[in-house]
Amino acid sequence: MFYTIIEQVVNGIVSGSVYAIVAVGMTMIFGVLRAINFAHGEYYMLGTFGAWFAIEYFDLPYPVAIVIGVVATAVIAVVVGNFVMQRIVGAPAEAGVLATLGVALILQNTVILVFGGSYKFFSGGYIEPVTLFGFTLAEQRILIIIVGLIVFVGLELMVTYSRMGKAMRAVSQNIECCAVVGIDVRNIALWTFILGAGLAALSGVLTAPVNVSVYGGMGELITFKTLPIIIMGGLGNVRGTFVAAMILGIAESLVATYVGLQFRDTVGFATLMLVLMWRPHGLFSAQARF
Amino acid sequence: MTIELSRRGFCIGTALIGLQTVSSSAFARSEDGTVKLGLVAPMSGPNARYGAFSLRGAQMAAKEINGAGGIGGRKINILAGDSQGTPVEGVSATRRLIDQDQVDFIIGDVSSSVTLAMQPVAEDAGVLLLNAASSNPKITYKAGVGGFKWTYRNYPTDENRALIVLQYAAEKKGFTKYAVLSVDSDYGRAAIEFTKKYLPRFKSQILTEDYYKEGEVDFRSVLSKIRDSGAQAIIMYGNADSTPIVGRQMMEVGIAGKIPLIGNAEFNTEKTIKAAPKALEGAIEAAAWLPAYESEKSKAFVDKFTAEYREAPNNHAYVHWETTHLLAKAIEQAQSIDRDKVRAALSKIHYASAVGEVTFDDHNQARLPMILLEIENGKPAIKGAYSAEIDYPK
Amino acid sequence: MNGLPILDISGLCKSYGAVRAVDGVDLHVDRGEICGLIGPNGSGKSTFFDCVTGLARPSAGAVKLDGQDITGWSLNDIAREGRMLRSFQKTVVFSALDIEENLVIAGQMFTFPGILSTFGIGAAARNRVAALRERARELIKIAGLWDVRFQPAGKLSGGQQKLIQFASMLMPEPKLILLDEPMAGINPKLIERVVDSIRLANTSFGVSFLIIEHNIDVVTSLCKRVVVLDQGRKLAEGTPDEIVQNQAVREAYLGG
Amino acid sequence: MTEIVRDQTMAPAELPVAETGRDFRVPFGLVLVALACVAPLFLGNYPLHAIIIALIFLLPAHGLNLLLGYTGLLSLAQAAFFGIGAYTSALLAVHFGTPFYLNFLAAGVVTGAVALPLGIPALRLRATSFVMCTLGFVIIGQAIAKNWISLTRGDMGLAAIPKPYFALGPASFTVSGTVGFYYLVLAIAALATLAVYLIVRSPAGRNMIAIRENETLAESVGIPTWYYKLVVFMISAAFAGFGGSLYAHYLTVVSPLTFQMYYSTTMLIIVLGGGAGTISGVIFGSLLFVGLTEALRVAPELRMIAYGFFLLGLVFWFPSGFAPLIGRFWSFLEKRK
Repeated sequence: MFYTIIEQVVNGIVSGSVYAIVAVGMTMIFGVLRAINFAHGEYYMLGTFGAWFAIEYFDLPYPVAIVIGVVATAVIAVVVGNFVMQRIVGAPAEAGVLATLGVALILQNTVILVFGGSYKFFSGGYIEPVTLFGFTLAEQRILIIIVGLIVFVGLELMVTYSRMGKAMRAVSQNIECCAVVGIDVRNIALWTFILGAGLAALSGVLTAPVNVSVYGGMGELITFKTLPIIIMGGLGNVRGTFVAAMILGIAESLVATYVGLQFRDTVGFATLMLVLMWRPHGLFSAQARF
Repeated sequence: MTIELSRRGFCIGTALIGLQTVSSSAFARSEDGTVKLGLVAPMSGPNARYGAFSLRGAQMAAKEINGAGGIGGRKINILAGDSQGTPVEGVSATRRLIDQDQVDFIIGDVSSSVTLAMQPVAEDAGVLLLNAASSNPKITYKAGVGGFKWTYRNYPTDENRALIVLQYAAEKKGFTKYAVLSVDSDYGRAAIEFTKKYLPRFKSQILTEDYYKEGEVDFRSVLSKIRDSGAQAIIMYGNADSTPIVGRQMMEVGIAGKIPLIGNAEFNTEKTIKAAPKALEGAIEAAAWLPAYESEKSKAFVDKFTAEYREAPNNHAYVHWETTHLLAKAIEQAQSIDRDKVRAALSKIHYASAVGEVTFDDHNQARLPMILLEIENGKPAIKGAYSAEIDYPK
Repeated sequence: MNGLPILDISGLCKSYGAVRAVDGVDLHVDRGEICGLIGPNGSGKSTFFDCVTGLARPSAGAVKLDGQDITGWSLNDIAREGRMLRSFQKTVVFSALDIEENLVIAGQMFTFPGILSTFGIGAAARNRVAALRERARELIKIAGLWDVRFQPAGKLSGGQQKLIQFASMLMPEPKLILLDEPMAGINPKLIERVVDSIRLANTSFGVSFLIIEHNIDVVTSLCKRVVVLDQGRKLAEGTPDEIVQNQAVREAYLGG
Repeated sequence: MTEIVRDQTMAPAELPVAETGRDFRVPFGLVLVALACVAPLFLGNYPLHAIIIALIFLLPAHGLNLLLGYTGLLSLAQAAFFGIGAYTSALLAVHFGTPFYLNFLAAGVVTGAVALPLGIPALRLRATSFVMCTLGFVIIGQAIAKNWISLTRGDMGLAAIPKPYFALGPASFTVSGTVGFYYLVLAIAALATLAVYLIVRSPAGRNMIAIRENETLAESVGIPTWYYKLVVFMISAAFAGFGGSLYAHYLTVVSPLTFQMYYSTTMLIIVLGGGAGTISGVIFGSLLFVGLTEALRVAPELRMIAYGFFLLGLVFWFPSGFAPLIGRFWSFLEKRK
């Protein structure tokens, strides 16, 4: 019994790490752009597809495929960022919803048009199971947890010390002031967006080996998992998002074990609604900012 | 007193004020000497690939028939309608085929919920709806003597499949304790519902019951639970694409080779077995058809399809190919494209399909054998074709 | 009753964490009076206003309106009563609506009991709307906005919007109006008009005022009594002349 | 479609039209109404079917318009209420064989009632959290429809929902066939439009617009904003429920797929595409949406991509919807005159 719980918590942390890497990018994008990005999961999908393409067509090793997946996604993010995301800075919420939905439809269906809708087999990665403290895990999952931690620490350092990071934080705190002080908000928005999309792609490439399948519609699911996380974590709050991702991962794992897998996808939104009823501003924010 | 507000009634009324409408259904159908066959399938949306396979299967059959001179000189002309896998669009596509394209017959859809929505539309229009790939038993519960005269189904139902799998697992393998891990859709849910119906017959029980959403990627939690539950086999009715993921993660949590998968989720394809050979060893599957099926007609179909589209056919391609041929045969026997006559011919038909003879019962449900296979040494081994008679609810 | 002040505030406090933005302020506004409230930037005037009008919840102290304790009422609770209304520093109007609509909205809610009449059903509701339109037109004329009355309020100049806001507040016939910097950011030529409107409202409609204002000329010409806040406390109180002479006040302004 | 013939000074996007082209709107609106009434004479079953779908979607879109266009609240919950309405009607019709008007009314009442406990906590939230919370209703609604099998039959769905019939005493009247259903839906849509028109031009409607324009100011002039938002949320849910009821009776099946974000975004596109905050805009939007769906049928594989570009175009080039184009058309007619 106790062993089962511990094992499920470990399972939860593994999936929580995946959510965290995706959600952290999304929450930063929100902080700067004030738009819920319904297309965020698509960058996760694009990253995976980039890596799959590199492995399948050019026979490249997995580590190289990771780089290719992330870079390819970043390039697409530059285009989307320039033509769409920059233009929704300061637009009403519904404009952001529709525009990002439009981007999601275009990206997803273009991939389906080019590569077909069927599931592709992702053959890279380190999938051998290893036993650690009595738990059997694929090596890849350990890698995911480690990368998750590195990303978190890296982002914390970045927003605290680097010029760009400070500017991002400033923009997410008060957009009007930044414009006055001379920070180029549109430029910051673009870079934040590229960073967020790149992180989503990284998460996609890292999980591909354990998820085996690659297909055009895979991004949508991730989008819907990350949405409640970023709200719970307090929009724009990196640390809060990390904790929220872990909470959701563990909660999902426990629900799948003790209630039923069919309820798993409702966990995110159910938890979110309970949290909001209790604390209308999210878990980690003293006041409602958005 | 019941008044039916119908198109005809309305026309009479309007004729009085001197306006004459041309009722579209007054046009004679197929006057150009073809057989217009509508195919409703998900051509876009998440299930677009099923629609693509279905269309190719039907088109290949049409090509074969037309190449051989057509049906009594009439060529088959296939008109596709996109259901997007949703009832609304399915109904729209069906109406469009009936009203705009003036089709004589419709084959469709893949999803049961779409087919259920199409049934009344076809019934109202008096157009023959021949289903080739939906497995929800309700479709033919309500057809034939059950109500809808114009719906036929040439596909085994979930009930059939559930019974055959359970019977094989209990009698040949001696399993009595099962874990359920099926797809959360009408297909996965219905299959388990009918499995439960027959559990007492085999003194078996279900220990855990879980349904996964299409596209789910994380099965670790649920597989750990199954590992600790003491189940002897996992009953899985799912979609092909999730099986490799489940297989991989079964290896990860250490139940591969210990708890086999039984049911139906394309356990037998080379791709799936390659992804997780150890997990799929010993898997038992009941399929309407599979590419590896040993029959001359089936082999010829696989070869021809692969040559034509440079891709191996799947189940949907086969059933639509076979059903198009079945319909052609019925038209041939009716010696007419009159829909009433074709319907009568279909009810009496004895058609030699690639998996065995097809006949229809009084619910317009085809009596079809199911192929049972087991994965042995990384290869599917066919254990025979089984059929079961359905108990229709009174 | 008439001897009682219309607004009586005692010991009002508001703290944010360790910061005491308003620290034990006593203030009263007599019936028919125009009272000024001044103080350097950051002296707590706006927080004080927010606490009085229910936009913020005071940490301590009591607010009495017309003898009734309204401490802790929300902005909406107070506004729905229609006795005390407030304006905002940043002028806000319902920008997509024309002036008449703005005024009708500001005046309509007090006499619409019942669900049906809220949806405008019934003769009583129709008459009420007609009466409100009548009053709105009168006020528009008085405010000198007749020529632009069909334009969306958002399209008008800042000064005109101020006048709309001011006219809106007169719609429900309040007893007390709190104005937060009514002269900020408006054309100097219009200042005179706003001052006249306030005076007119005070004399003809009998409305009392509490006004935060930086423009000392306006304060001097309108108010008989001025209260000075500094660092959340009441620093001085008296006639405009006394205040201008007051050494502590001068220091506070120079120091601030 | 009677509302476009009268004045609409409340509608921001139509203000210039209201002043210049009002004369033209009366005959134009009348022509449209007349056309709608005789449409079955010259339209085949299929175009009628497309219009029926447009009119069914018009109801939840009207609801969303009250919420988003007039009160300024972005909600994605319409699909949840649409689904609840569909299930309510379907369950009543299948289990009790009740006449259509009862099922229809019940759908609206039940969804409106369900919206109350959902709205109370949700409306306390700020904008983004509120949007997510309403999206959560859809997702949780689907989970309930899937898993409450004893009631909803889960994924098997409810099929064979009877055709709408009216029963009064011994007389009964069944609406069958496309034409019959067309007139039923048209009548209901016209009534709904009239109801929206009455709400919008009432004092309550004026207060809703005030809330949309500036919530704090609305509070400071004494509008009980929270209460208003709650009531409008319930009304909008009831509209979605009515639409769901028609959907269930027209398509004769309901399944958990009715609870999909797809429908919520469809409503959003109808409202924003036509022009939020105008009634004629939403009517135009629903026809436009169905027209677009039909037009894109030509190329199914490119359909979703084209749809995506359409959304981007809508957001960036027509942020106030396509209805102002009609306004321009009217002023163009005016000038010609």
